[in-house]
Formats: sequence, structure tokens, C-alpha cells
Amino acid sequence: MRDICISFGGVRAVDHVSVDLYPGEVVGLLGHNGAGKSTLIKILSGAYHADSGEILINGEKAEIRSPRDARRYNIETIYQTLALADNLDAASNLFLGREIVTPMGFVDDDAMEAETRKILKRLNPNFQKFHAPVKALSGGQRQSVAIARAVYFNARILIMDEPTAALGVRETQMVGELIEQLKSEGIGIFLISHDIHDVMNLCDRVTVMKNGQLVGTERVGEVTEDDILGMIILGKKPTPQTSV
Amino acid sequence: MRDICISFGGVRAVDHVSVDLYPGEVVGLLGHNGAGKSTLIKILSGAYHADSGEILINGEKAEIRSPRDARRYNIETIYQTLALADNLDAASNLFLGREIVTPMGFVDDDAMEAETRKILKRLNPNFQKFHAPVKALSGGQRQSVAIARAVYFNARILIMDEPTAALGVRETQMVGELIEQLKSEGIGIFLISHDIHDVMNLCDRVTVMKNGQLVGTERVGEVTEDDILGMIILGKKPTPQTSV
Amino acid sequence: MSLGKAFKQLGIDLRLVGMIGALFVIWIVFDIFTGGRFLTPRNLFNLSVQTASVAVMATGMVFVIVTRHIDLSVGSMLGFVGMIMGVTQLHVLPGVFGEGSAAIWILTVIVGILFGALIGGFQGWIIGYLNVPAFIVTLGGLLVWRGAAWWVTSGQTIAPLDATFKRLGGGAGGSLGATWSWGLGIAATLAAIALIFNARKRRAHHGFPVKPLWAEATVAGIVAAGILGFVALMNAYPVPESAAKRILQARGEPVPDGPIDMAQGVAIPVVILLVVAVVMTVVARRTRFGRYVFATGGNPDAAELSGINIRWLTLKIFALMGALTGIAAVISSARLGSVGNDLGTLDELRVIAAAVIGGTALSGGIGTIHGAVIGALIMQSLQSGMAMVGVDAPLQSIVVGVVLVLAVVIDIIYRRRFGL
Amino acid sequence: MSLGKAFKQLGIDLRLVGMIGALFVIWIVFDIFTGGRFLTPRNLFNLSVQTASVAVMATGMVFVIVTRHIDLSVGSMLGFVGMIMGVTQLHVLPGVFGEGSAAIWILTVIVGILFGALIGGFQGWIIGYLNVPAFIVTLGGLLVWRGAAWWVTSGQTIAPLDATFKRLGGGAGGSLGATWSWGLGIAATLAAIALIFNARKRRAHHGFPVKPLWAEATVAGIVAAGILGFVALMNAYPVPESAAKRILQARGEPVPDGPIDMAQGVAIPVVILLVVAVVMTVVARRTRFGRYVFATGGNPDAAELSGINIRWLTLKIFALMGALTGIAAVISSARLGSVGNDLGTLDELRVIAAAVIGGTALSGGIGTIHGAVIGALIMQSLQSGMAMVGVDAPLQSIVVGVVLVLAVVIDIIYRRRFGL
Amino acid sequence: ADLTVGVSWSNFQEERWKTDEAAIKAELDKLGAKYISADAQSSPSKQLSDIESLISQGANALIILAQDSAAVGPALDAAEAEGIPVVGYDRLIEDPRAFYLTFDNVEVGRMEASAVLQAAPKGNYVMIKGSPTDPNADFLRAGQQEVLQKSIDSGDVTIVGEAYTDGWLPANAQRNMEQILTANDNKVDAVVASNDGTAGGAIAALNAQGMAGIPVSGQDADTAALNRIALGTQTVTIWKDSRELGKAAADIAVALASGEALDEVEGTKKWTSAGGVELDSIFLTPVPITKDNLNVVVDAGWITKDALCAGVPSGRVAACD
Ligand SMILES: Nc1ncnc2c1ncn2[C@@H]1O[C@H](COP(=O)(O)OP(=O)(O)OP(=O)(O)O)[C@@H](O)[C@H]1O
Ligand SMILES: Nc1ncnc2c1ncn2[C@@H]1O[C@H](COP(=O)(O)OP(=O)(O)OP(=O)(O)O)[C@@H](O)[C@H]1O
Ligand SMILES: O[C@@H]1[C@@H](O)[C@H](O)OC[C@H]1O
Ligand SMILES: [Mg+2]
Ligand SMILES: [Mg+2]
Repeated sequence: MRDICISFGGVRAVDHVSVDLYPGEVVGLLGHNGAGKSTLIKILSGAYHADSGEILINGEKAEIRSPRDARRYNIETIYQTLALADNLDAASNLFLGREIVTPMGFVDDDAMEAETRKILKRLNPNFQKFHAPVKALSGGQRQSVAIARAVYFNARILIMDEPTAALGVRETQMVGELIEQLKSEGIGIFLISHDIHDVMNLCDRVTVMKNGQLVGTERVGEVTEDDILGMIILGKKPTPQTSV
Repeated sequence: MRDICISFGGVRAVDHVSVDLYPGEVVGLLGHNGAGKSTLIKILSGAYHADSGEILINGEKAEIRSPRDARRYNIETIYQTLALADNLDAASNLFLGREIVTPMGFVDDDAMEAETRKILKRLNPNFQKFHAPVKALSGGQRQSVAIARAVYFNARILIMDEPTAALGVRETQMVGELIEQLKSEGIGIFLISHDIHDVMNLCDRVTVMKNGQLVGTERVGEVTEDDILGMIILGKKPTPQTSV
Repeated sequence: MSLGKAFKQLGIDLRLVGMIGALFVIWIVFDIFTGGRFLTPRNLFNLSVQTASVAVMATGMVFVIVTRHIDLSVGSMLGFVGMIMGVTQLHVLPGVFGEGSAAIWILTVIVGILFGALIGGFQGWIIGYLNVPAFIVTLGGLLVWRGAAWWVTSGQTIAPLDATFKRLGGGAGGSLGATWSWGLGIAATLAAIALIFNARKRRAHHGFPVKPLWAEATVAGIVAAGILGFVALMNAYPVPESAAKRILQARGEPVPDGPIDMAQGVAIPVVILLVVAVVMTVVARRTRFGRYVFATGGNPDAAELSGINIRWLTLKIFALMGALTGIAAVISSARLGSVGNDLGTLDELRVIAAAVIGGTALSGGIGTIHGAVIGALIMQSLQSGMAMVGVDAPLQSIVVGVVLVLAVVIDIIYRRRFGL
Repeated sequence: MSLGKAFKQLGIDLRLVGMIGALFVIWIVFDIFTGGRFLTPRNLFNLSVQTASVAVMATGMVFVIVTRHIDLSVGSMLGFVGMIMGVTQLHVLPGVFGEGSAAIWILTVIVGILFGALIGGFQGWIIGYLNVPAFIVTLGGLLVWRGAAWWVTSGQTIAPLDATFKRLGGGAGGSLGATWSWGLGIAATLAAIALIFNARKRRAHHGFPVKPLWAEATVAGIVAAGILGFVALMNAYPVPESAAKRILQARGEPVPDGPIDMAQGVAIPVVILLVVAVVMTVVARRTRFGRYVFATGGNPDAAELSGINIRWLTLKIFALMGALTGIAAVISSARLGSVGNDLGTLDELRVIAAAVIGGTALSGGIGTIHGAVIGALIMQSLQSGMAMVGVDAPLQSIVVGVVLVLAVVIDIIYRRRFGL
Repeated sequence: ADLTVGVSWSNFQEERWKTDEAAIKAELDKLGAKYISADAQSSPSKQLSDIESLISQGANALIILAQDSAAVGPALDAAEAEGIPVVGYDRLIEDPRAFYLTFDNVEVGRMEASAVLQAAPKGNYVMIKGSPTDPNADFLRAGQQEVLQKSIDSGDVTIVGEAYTDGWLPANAQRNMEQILTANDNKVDAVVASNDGTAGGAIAALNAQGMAGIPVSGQDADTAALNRIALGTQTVTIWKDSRELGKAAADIAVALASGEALDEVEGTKKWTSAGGVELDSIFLTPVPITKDNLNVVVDAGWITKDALCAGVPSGRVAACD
């Protein structure tokens, strides 16, 4: 993403920010509340449209004007708020917007249920409530569905906006393992989190934002937690400069 | 709280749980997602009504049937979702339900604004937007308002449900400092969090729940982080037993 | 609650059972009060015809309400579309095709449905793309289309309508007769049984758990009995002598001297309603469009982020509502044999009430097509029953108002009780 | 946008300016089409009287809609309460107090307001405590109360109403006259100026930032000019000769030979409306109840958790709506001099439209009393203007429908543009 | 055999029909027949359902007050199929299978206009019409025009304002009248209002201008309107004595149900409608009621003297002294 800008009613939420993501790499996005992390990432996932700047995928300019466009580029997003249709069951949610249809064009619930059972067996072996609306599921189960949805469709770029903020310890571990696995499959991942520990453990590089502006991007191995903290709080790059 | 039970449509969300809280003490509530922490605490704050069990305050049975009742016992709550009326300004939110009125019974906005300015000066010296509806405030500013509201009215018991989940590093530090200060003023605090570091740093005792049931309560000094982790994940008390 | 468990095992919707139960209670009460005249084939035939127009619209209103919208304009729209169809078949088409041509009724119906879809789609565009609340847009529509209906003929009633067109209203010559009705009934029964066992086979093939065979068979049995029983009932209502004579004459068949044994069978508007209900059920359950309707109703933000084009969806929902209103306009104008500019007045209330009594939640995400149809039938049973008993009209509207609120209160208690 | 900044400094609501601007545009257009007859003291007097009843209800509808509810029953309720008041003043009270007693009109008004509050409160109870959506409850009410209105006298129109009561409708003898109107105007002006500067003093005392003095003075000047200008306008409309003669005779004063110079002044229903509007504004802004209404509209969950008793609040809001409907019933029956069982038909649409055109958002949390009053005035200006130009009723309803939608579209664009 | 007569009403919301109903009921009682009824609440579709239900209940004859006369065709089909005779009540049903018993609406319009014309032979006229969705409104208006045409052509009468009244609502008539008065600077000499409700609204508007007392017409002889005539604020109401109409309807229905043919009914005349349909019909004559013959309605027991004379100073109207 190059030189992205977006304003809401006069306020620059994202101001000339550029970030890169390579296949099989995890980039952490850090910054205080309201720094513009979610907004930046929503531009990539098509929920917002940038005022200026461009998105390059494999070096080519990508036109992302809606969540549909993003999906066409195999960009998948796990939103902080999960974004599930509470009144539908797991399979319907997993395939929402990309239903499997029969040759006659009808929705094929059986096929979708079969696929859902397969993928969830991998993510959460205990999952059983296939016919209940997802509002009847626990937070962890809902999260499993959201993650399954993002993972199922061969994402090339995966965006995770604070996927563990509401998760328990075990569930958080699970997500960590998942990220490792996806990374090894060559998927590029943007991870937004406030947990510097997690970020330092899981990410290859870290990008820090403040007040809508880029503070800097650092390779995890080359900086300390305190350096990052400084970037977040003071908005200053650590000296000596080790930017990528 | 003694022997509290509550069910939703046949599911026991909280099952015979008892916890204590002494003045000037911080008790952490831990547990996996859906363990029943929020539900337990909502019974104390009057949002839910327990099916059975009782609440004792200063040794006397307290009847808490609504948020109004809870306030009468000086129990204040900071909800995970903040619970602010987005279209009203900071002062109106701070005093919502407990407006200052003139002798003739009219709402005294000036007096409330004056009080709001005072308390927010302490919590967040940069706060300026007194006339804007809170939806125009940043997450951190909103959090300040929510905290100010809970603190202003001489709470004896303060409930904080994941107050830092969405907060940045600096804001989290601020909340930590606030907790220390309130504690020193003799207020009892229930702190719900998934962050074991935080909990170990801030709390005097830790209560762990699993599947709606009490796993156990431990004094922080007497157990390790791993003991607690074991309690959360396995639902087993650490051996040797060191329960309070 | 072991009964509840039994229903659960059968896979039958508890709410549906409750509604059918309520319907039967109403029927039996009226039957007692009218000295046995309510539950006659004849009255039930009438009831089925009277319900058709509102029920057709109610199926569309389910989608509208499920997506958290409302359509207050359907009554006025029906009047306006009716006037357009009246002018089309009386003043436009006969000049082109000659009086009595079959093209007239066919083209009129097409014009009606298209116009309905166009008007509905236009309202849906304002709602979806300009983000004006549906309540406002369709309240405006209520005023605009009623005014427009007057303008078509400066208030003149259009009559008499085309003879073939009128049969779509279920009046004289407007039902299938015994043979066709049995044919339809048997075909529907076979199709239903095939569907049930086919679904079972597919689930078994995927290795999913299936219901016990006895449960599946019981359900199939109930469905078959329902369909065939209905056909038998409608065939038990004979065409009156003189009408039968006229029909035979019209067909050029010999008129016997003795009594003529001719059955009404299923009325054409009822056939239209059944087709609409089946199609709408398939749309709701088996198409992407239907899936998106419910997803959007459950969580509009999630639907949007899942790549569903909500604006376009909204436009389509209202266009569909408009097309169904067009069909309803066909039925009700054909039934009256004329179109006055007040056709459809207050129908919006009946349609919304039918959907809501049928269990569609105004908070969105919940609703069924069959529920709406039964809701319409309950409303119509109440009205026809009270008219038959001779309840004064103002009291009738009081009863309908009270029942509407009561139905929702009971529904709320019911859902809470059974955790639906 | 420097104009926008100026308004901001003056502390004037940009939406209000927009609405008043729209009103003036409508007025000027009609004035041109009627050859200068629209903007005469006489027509503006009529307009103010015609607006009163709907505007009174619209102030209550603001609270209803702000809390995300709706009230479809106000028109029927008005009819029912009107019938009750008719019977009270014609068949009940005269027997107790004797024909013509002052107690009659006073008690009738009290009965009307109480009945309204009771009915509204009952509906509010079902909505708040049984959790049935307001749309359904008041849709039921729409049917029930209209039916009930018929039952009161089996459909008979009640007339003629008590003579003093009729003055509340603004007909003959129904306005304040010159002296009282000036008195009222001057008192209101002084009160407004006192309030403005008092508020300024209090803010300064707390050490808060205050507007520049010139801004405060300008606002005070505009308010004073508005009030006094309105009074002058109403006083510029003379009572017609023959009516004036009759009034003098009734007062027992000598009737001069030459032309009588008697001014109408402000009409009594307009005084009622102004009092209601001021009280409702104070309630909205300066009482806990009003604060809770807006808090609940903004975030019902937050309001509940803040210890607000939402159920009770809902009941009160609908009871208030009912009481205001009672007042509106006083005005409209007094104005007509009789009560038919169809009084108030379709008023629910006018009232909702007025509130919405006045900027009340159906999504809750936003709305102002003065906006609703101006909304009602805009609606009435359209209708009266078209009646004056001679536009046919059906076309009138088309125009009203279009304007309703347009107003909301413009409002949405406006808010987005100025980030309101 | 016990006969049952079914009556389908268009809308009880209007005041007069309760009187008609009482008359029909009383006469049927006398003849030993059973009365059943239904109210269409202004909806032609509901009226059709109502008639179907009356037939299912075993009606031997039907009396139909058509909401929309063009829309009862299917009901006549159904009745004919069952061999049930139909009396078209008050409003024309243009179909030879129905007997036509009425006060002619066009005639009512004529009477309204001529009474007003008599009181104000020259001047500016305002026409307050009925609901745009009620076909009767246009029939009435047509009758009024017939009478006024000559005076209009000669320039004696000018129509300065004309408006439909949505839903026949008095409040709407009042607003329209106010606006017309304003538009004409009160230069209005007479008002032809189509019924008593709209007349009431128009008079309220006139009253506010101190103009109450100029000629105003109406119909239905509503209590309030008769009182206004006594008070002098309304000129005329056309009284369609619905008790007579009701009684006649009951008699005819029973006669037809007993097998009499349409043209055998006593007093029947052939009448050809404007649409060229020949009908067996009986027309009752509506009576214009002015302050000079108010005693007619009192004597007939239509209204009590108390109600008629409420607030009327003595010596003003003969009927009140
Ligand atoms: N739809 C919107 N309209 C107006 N302002 C917005 C909107 N969305 C975000 N903002 C503003 O843009 C800025 C950046 O918000 P963003 O959600 O990107 O922050 P963030 O870095 O994700 O914060 P957090 O850590 O709290 O999630 C904030 O000031 C926010 O108030
Ligand atoms: N209103 C409700 N209706 C039905 N079930 C509920 C309701 N509220 C909570 N539950 C259920 O009760 C259980 C406990 O939920 P609770 O919110 O207390 O968990 P928690 O410990 O706070 O979890 P988290 O860490 O995710 O906040 C869960 O299974 C949840 O699904
Ligand atoms: O008598 C009138 C009737 O003929 C008309 O149709 O509706 C209004 C009534 O006043
Ligand atoms: Mg964010
Ligand atoms: Mg929780």
C-alpha cells in the first residue's frame, strides 16, 4: 500500500502511509487507540475507499472499491467485531457471499455443511452445533467460525484486526498456532494487536502508526520491546536507525 | 456473593459460585471465553438477577434487582462496551441517571459541566471537547468518560470488565495507575481481564472460573502465572493447595 | 413438554403448530356461533379466495420486514397498478388485438407485474441508494400512488374487465374443477414426498445424522393428507345449478336434464397463491438472494463486509414486493370485475398484520413464508367469521386490532418459553 | 461556508436556518401563484390556526421517535377522545352544572387530556412492559380507537359544542385581540432576553467560555424581532365587520356606526401551541425526563445500565403523547364546532411527517421540538397553499408524499455535507 | 317457509345508515323474516366477501348498498347462480338482474343546487364536493351543474372555487373553504356543499369570517345539520327518509324472495339508466328540508324537537315554537 490517505469529515485518519507485505510474512500493526490501524486495513479489505494513494498487488495496481473486490484479490479479513450473521448457522456464515450452488443455481446446504465440518474439524475438533444459529455459540466458537471463513478460501493476504482481544488464553494460543501454520503456507498476514508480546512473538516486521501517520517499520529481530514502545508512545524511531 | 446460580434457557451460565471482596482490595476474575465472568459480575451490578444465591454487603443481605439498586449500594461498573449515550456530551453521560438539579428540579448543565471539568482534569488533562457528543470522541477519551463516571460517585465497589481490552499501551498504563490509586482510597475492585500479566501485577487475589463453575481463588503472592494458567485451562487447583 | 419433544423429533416447527392450532380454534368457535355454517366446503372455498390477494403480498412483506424495512405503500400501489391494468385491458389492448383476444389478459397481467416491479424498485432505489428510511419512502408512496390512481381516470371506476381476466379472480368459471384439482393435488403430493426422501438420501450420503425413518414417514403422511384433504374439500363444493348450466353451454357441451354434478375444485387465485408461496419459499431457502435477505436482516454490517451488495439487494427486495403487489392487483381486480380508484385501501395494514401474526419479527432476521400465508388466513378468518356472525364493523376493527397485539404478545411469550 | 461559520459563532442551529429558508421559499412561491394573497396577515393567521392541532401532537411525536418508537394511533385516538369530550360537554356536564356554565369547558378539557394520557399510557405499558414493538401496538390502537369512536354515539356527530369551548378552536371570538396579544408578545420577549443573558452570566460565573457579546445581542435581537413581528402581523388582520359587531354585542359594548377597527391578534389555539412548545422544549432540555428520553434514544442499553427505568420511561412518553393528543382533540373539535366519529382520520401520517420533516431521525436520539413545529407548518403551508391555488386533492397528496421524501433526502445530504 | 334477508352495507361510519338498518329490521320483523347483515367498511373487496358470506348463511334475498356499484357485478353473478334476488339499495347498480330502489343521487345534487340558487339567484358560488374516491361525489356534482348551468351561462352565477373533500372529512372541507375565502377576499355568496358533514366544515369556516348565514346546502338530514337550519346557518339539507327506503326495501326483498318477479313488484316502473340499461325501479322522492318545513322531520319522528331546537331563540323558526 502506497501513500494512502483518508479523511473523515476533515480529520485525517490515515495520512500518507505506506506498508509492504510479502508472502509468508506476518506484519504487525501497532499504535495507540485511534492511530488509524483499523482504518488503514479497512481500505485494503474494501470497507473504506482511500482518498488518495494506491494498492499494489504483485506489483500491479489493484482497484479495491468494495469487500467484493478485495475477495477477488484473495484478501480475507477477520474483523474485530467478527461480522457474523447471528441468525444463520455456521455453514451459512462460512460461505456467506460465496455459497456453493447446485448446477441449477440453488444453494447447496448439504455440500456447505460437509465442507464446514471438514474445516472446523481441523480448527476446533469439539465443534458440534452445526444447525444452531451462531448467536447460540460461545465467543470462542464464533471466533472459530470467523477464522474458518477467512482461511477456507485460499487467502493470499489475511488481515486480522485484534483477533485475540476478547479471547481466552487457550484460544489465543490456538490463534498463534494458526498464524504460524498459515505463514508456512505462504500467506501474508497483517496482524493488528495491542499486545506487544504477541506481536514480537508472531511477527516478522512491525509497523507503528501514530495520529494517522507512519512512525516507522522495524524488523522484529532488530529492535527491543522498549524501542517499539517508544515508537508507539513518543512517535520516534529508535536510534540507531534500523529501518527496513 | 454466595452460591450464585443463573441459567439462560436451560444453560447454567453461573453455577454455585461464591466470591469475596474486601475494601481496598483488587480481585481479578479469570477464565476462558464464556466461563461466566461477565454474567457473574452483571448480577452484582444489577443487570441480571440471580436465580439463587445471595449478595452480602458489610455482612448484610443486599437486594439488587436493577442497576438502580446497585448504585444505591455504591456499586459502580465500567462495562466492556462502555455504555455511553453516543448522542450526549461528556457531562450528560457522566451524570446520566444522577443529574444535578436546580432547586426547582431542572437539570443544571452548568454545574455538571463544572464538575466534569474538574474530574477529567485529573484523569485526562488534555480533554477539551466538553460540548461534543461522545460519539465524536476517540476511544481513549470515551474510556476516560466511562471511568470518570464510575469513580466520581464515591464507589465502594468498582467493577471493571476488561477495561483495557481495546486500549493502547499508554492508556492501559493509565488505568493501572488509576486502579492503584482507587485501591489506596479503600475501594474494593473486581477486575476482569484475559491478560494474566496485568492481573498478577494489579490484583491481590485471583478467582478463576470455568464453565460457569468456580475453580478456585488464590492469593497472588502464593501462586505462579503457570499455576493460574493451569487453573484456567485444566480447571484444576494447583497442588499443594493454597486456597484462601 | 414431551409433546414438544415429539414435534422436535419430527422436525416440525413448534411455532407453525401453534399457529395452525390457533387457526383451528378460531374456525371451531365461529362454526359454533354460525350454527355450523362456517366449516362448510363452500365457506372454506370462499375463505381461500378471499385470502389470496393479501397472502400473496404478505409473502413479499416477509422479505421486506426481515431486512428491517417496512412497506406502507402496497395498498396504494395495488390501487395504482390496478388502474393501469384496467386502462390497459379496456382502452389500450382491445384496439390492438381486437376485443376478446387471449393476448389481452396475458399482456395485462404482464403489464401489472412489470409496473409493480418498477414502482417497487424505484422506492427500493431511494431506500437502498439514497439511504432514506423505508418508513418514510413508502409513507410517501402511500400518498403518491393513491393520488396517482385517481388521476388515471379522474376517479372513474373501470369496468367491466376482460372476461378471461376475470377468471383469475376466482368468480364464475374461476376454479379448476374436479379433474384438474385432483391432478394438481396428486402431482404436488408426489413432488413433496420425493423432496422429503431425496433430502434424506443426500444427508445420509454426506454421512450427516438423519431423522428416524418413522419420523420422516409421518411428516410425509401429514403433508400428503393436507394436500389431498384440501383438494377433496374444494371438490366437495358444487358449482350452483344455473352457473353450471352456463358453463356447460359456454363449452358447447350438452346440458343434462337432471341435476348437474359439477365441482368447483381449487380456485384459480388460490392456485396462484400456492405457486407464489412455493416459489417464495424456494427463493428464501435455496437461493443466494434469499440467503442474503436473511443474512442482512440478522446483521447488516456483517452482510456488507461479506461482500453482499446491500443497496442492490434492497432495491431487488422492494422490486419483488412490487411485482407481488402487481399479482395481488390482478387477483383483487379480477375478483371484483372492475377497478375503482380506492382498490386496495388499507391493504398495507392487512399485509403487515398478516406477516407479523405469521411470526415475522420487526427487529429483522426472522420470518417464514408459510407463516405469513397462515397469518393472512387467520386475519381473513376473523373478518369473514365476524361478518358472518353479524358483529358490527367498528367492533370488528376493534377485535382485529386486539388480536394483532395479542398475537405478538403470545409470540414473545412463546419464544421465551421454548427458547426459540 | 463563511456564512456557516457566522451562524456557528451566533450559536444558531444550521438545520433550523435551512428549514426556515425552505418555509420561506414555499411561501413566496405560493404568494406568486396566488397573486399576492398567500402572504397576507389573514392567510398567515389561518395557517397558524390550521397548523396548531397537528403541531401540538408533533411535539410529542418527537419524544416517541427519538426513543426509536412510533405512534400510528394518534389520529384514531384523537377521534375517540374527541367523541368522549363531545359527550361530556353535551350530555353529561350540562345536567350537572347547567347549560353554559364555565365549568363545562374546563372539565371537558381536563377529561380530554386525562383520557388521552390514560389511553397513551396503556399503549406505553404494553410497549414498555410487555416488549411489544410500538409499531404493532399503535397499529392495533389505530384500529381499536377508531372503532371505539364509533361506539360512543353509534356514529352520530355531536354538535353544537359549548360556546366557550369553541373559542379554543380559533374561530369567531377565538383570538386574543390587539391588547392582549401585545401584552403576551412583550412578556415573551422580555423573558427570552432575560433567559439569554442569565445563561451567559451563569457560564461566565463558572468560568466557561462564552460567546462574544455582539453574537449574544444579535441572537436576542432576532428572537425579539421574531416574536414582536408575529404579534404585529396577527394584529394587522382585522376581525371582519359582521363578526366584530357580533362580538361587541355579546360583550354588551356599544356598536359604532362607522367601520369597526378590531384586530384578531394571536389565535387561542396558537397560544396553546406556543405554550405546549415552550413547555416541551423545557422538558426536553432541562428535565431529567427529557434527558433520559434522548439518552435512551442514543443508546437504550447504556441508558438502562445507567439506572434509567426504560419501561417506565416508555410508558410516560406514550402517556405524554396521549395527553398532547387530548389537547389536539380539544383544538380540532373546537375549531370544527362538532365531533364526528371520523375526526382525526389520517392525522397520524401528518404528525409523523411533521416530526420527520422537522429533522427527527427515525433511527433515534435526534430531534427538536421547534423543528417539529416548523415541520408541521411546512406541511400545512403546502396543503393550504395548494388548496388556495385550486390543486385537486389527489394531486395534493402526491405533492405532500414527494415533499416528505425529498425533505429527508435533503436532510441526509445536509447532515453529511456539514458533518452535523 | 322462514325467509332470511341479507343486507350488505357499504360503511357504517356515516351517520345515516343506522336509521336505515333499524327500518329494515323492523319491517322484516313484521313480515316474519330474519335479518342478517355485514358492513364492508368502505372496501369493495370486503363487500364482495360479505355478500358471499351472506349467501353461505342461507339468505333468500339480498339488499345491497353498493360501495362501488361497478364492483358488485361478481356478487350479482353469485346471487344469480343461487337464484337469489337482489335489491340495489340507495346507490345505482347498473344491472338488469337487480331491482333498483333509491333516492337518485343526481336528483339530490339538483335539489341541493336549486335550493341554494333560490336563496341566492346571483353571485359567486363555491362548490364543496365529496371524496374524490366516492363515485357519488361526481353524480352529485353533475346534478348540481345541471341546475346551475343556465345561471352560469347567463353570467348570474360564477363558480369561484371548487374542491374535493378527501374522505368526506369535515375538517378538510373547513380548510378548503378557508383557503377559498382567502383567495376571494370573502367575495362568496353561496356554498353548494355535497353533504351535511362537509357543509358543517364550510360553515365553521364562514363563521370565523362572520359570514355564517349565506346559503349553504347539504344532504342526509344529520341532527347537527337540522339544528343548523333552525339556527339559520345552513339553508337546506336533502332528507332521504331512510326509514321509508328501508321499509320499502324490506317489503320488496320479501316479495322477491317469495317468488315474485322483478317487474311484478308493486309500483315498479321501467327506468333506463344513463348507460342505457333498463331497470325495474322505484324512486322515492327526497325531500329538501329548509327552515320553512322543519316540522316535517319532527313530525316524522326523525329528530326530537329538543335536538332540533338546541340554542334556537324563540320566534325564529316555526317548528321550534
Ligand atoms: N467512520 C468513521 N467516521 C468518522 N471518523 C472515523 C470513522 N472511523 C474511524 N474514524 C476516526 O479515525 C481515526 C482512526 O480510527 P481507527 O479505528 O483506524 O483507529 P485504530 O488505530 O484502529 O484504534 P483502536 O486501537 O482503538 O482500534 C479515529 O480518530 C476515529 O475516530
Ligand atoms: N443474555 C444471554 N442469553 C443467553 N445466554 C447468555 C447470555 N449472556 C451470556 N450467556 C451465556 O452465558 C455464558 C457465560 O457468558 P459470559 O459473558 O459471562 O462469559 P465471560 O466469562 O464474560 O466470557 P468473555 O471472556 O468472552 O467475556 C456463555 O455461554 C454465554 O453464551
Ligand atoms: O349520503 C351520502 C352518500 O350518498 C355518499 O355516498 O356518501 C356521503 C353521504 O353523505
Ligand atoms: Mg481498531
Ligand atoms: Mg465478558
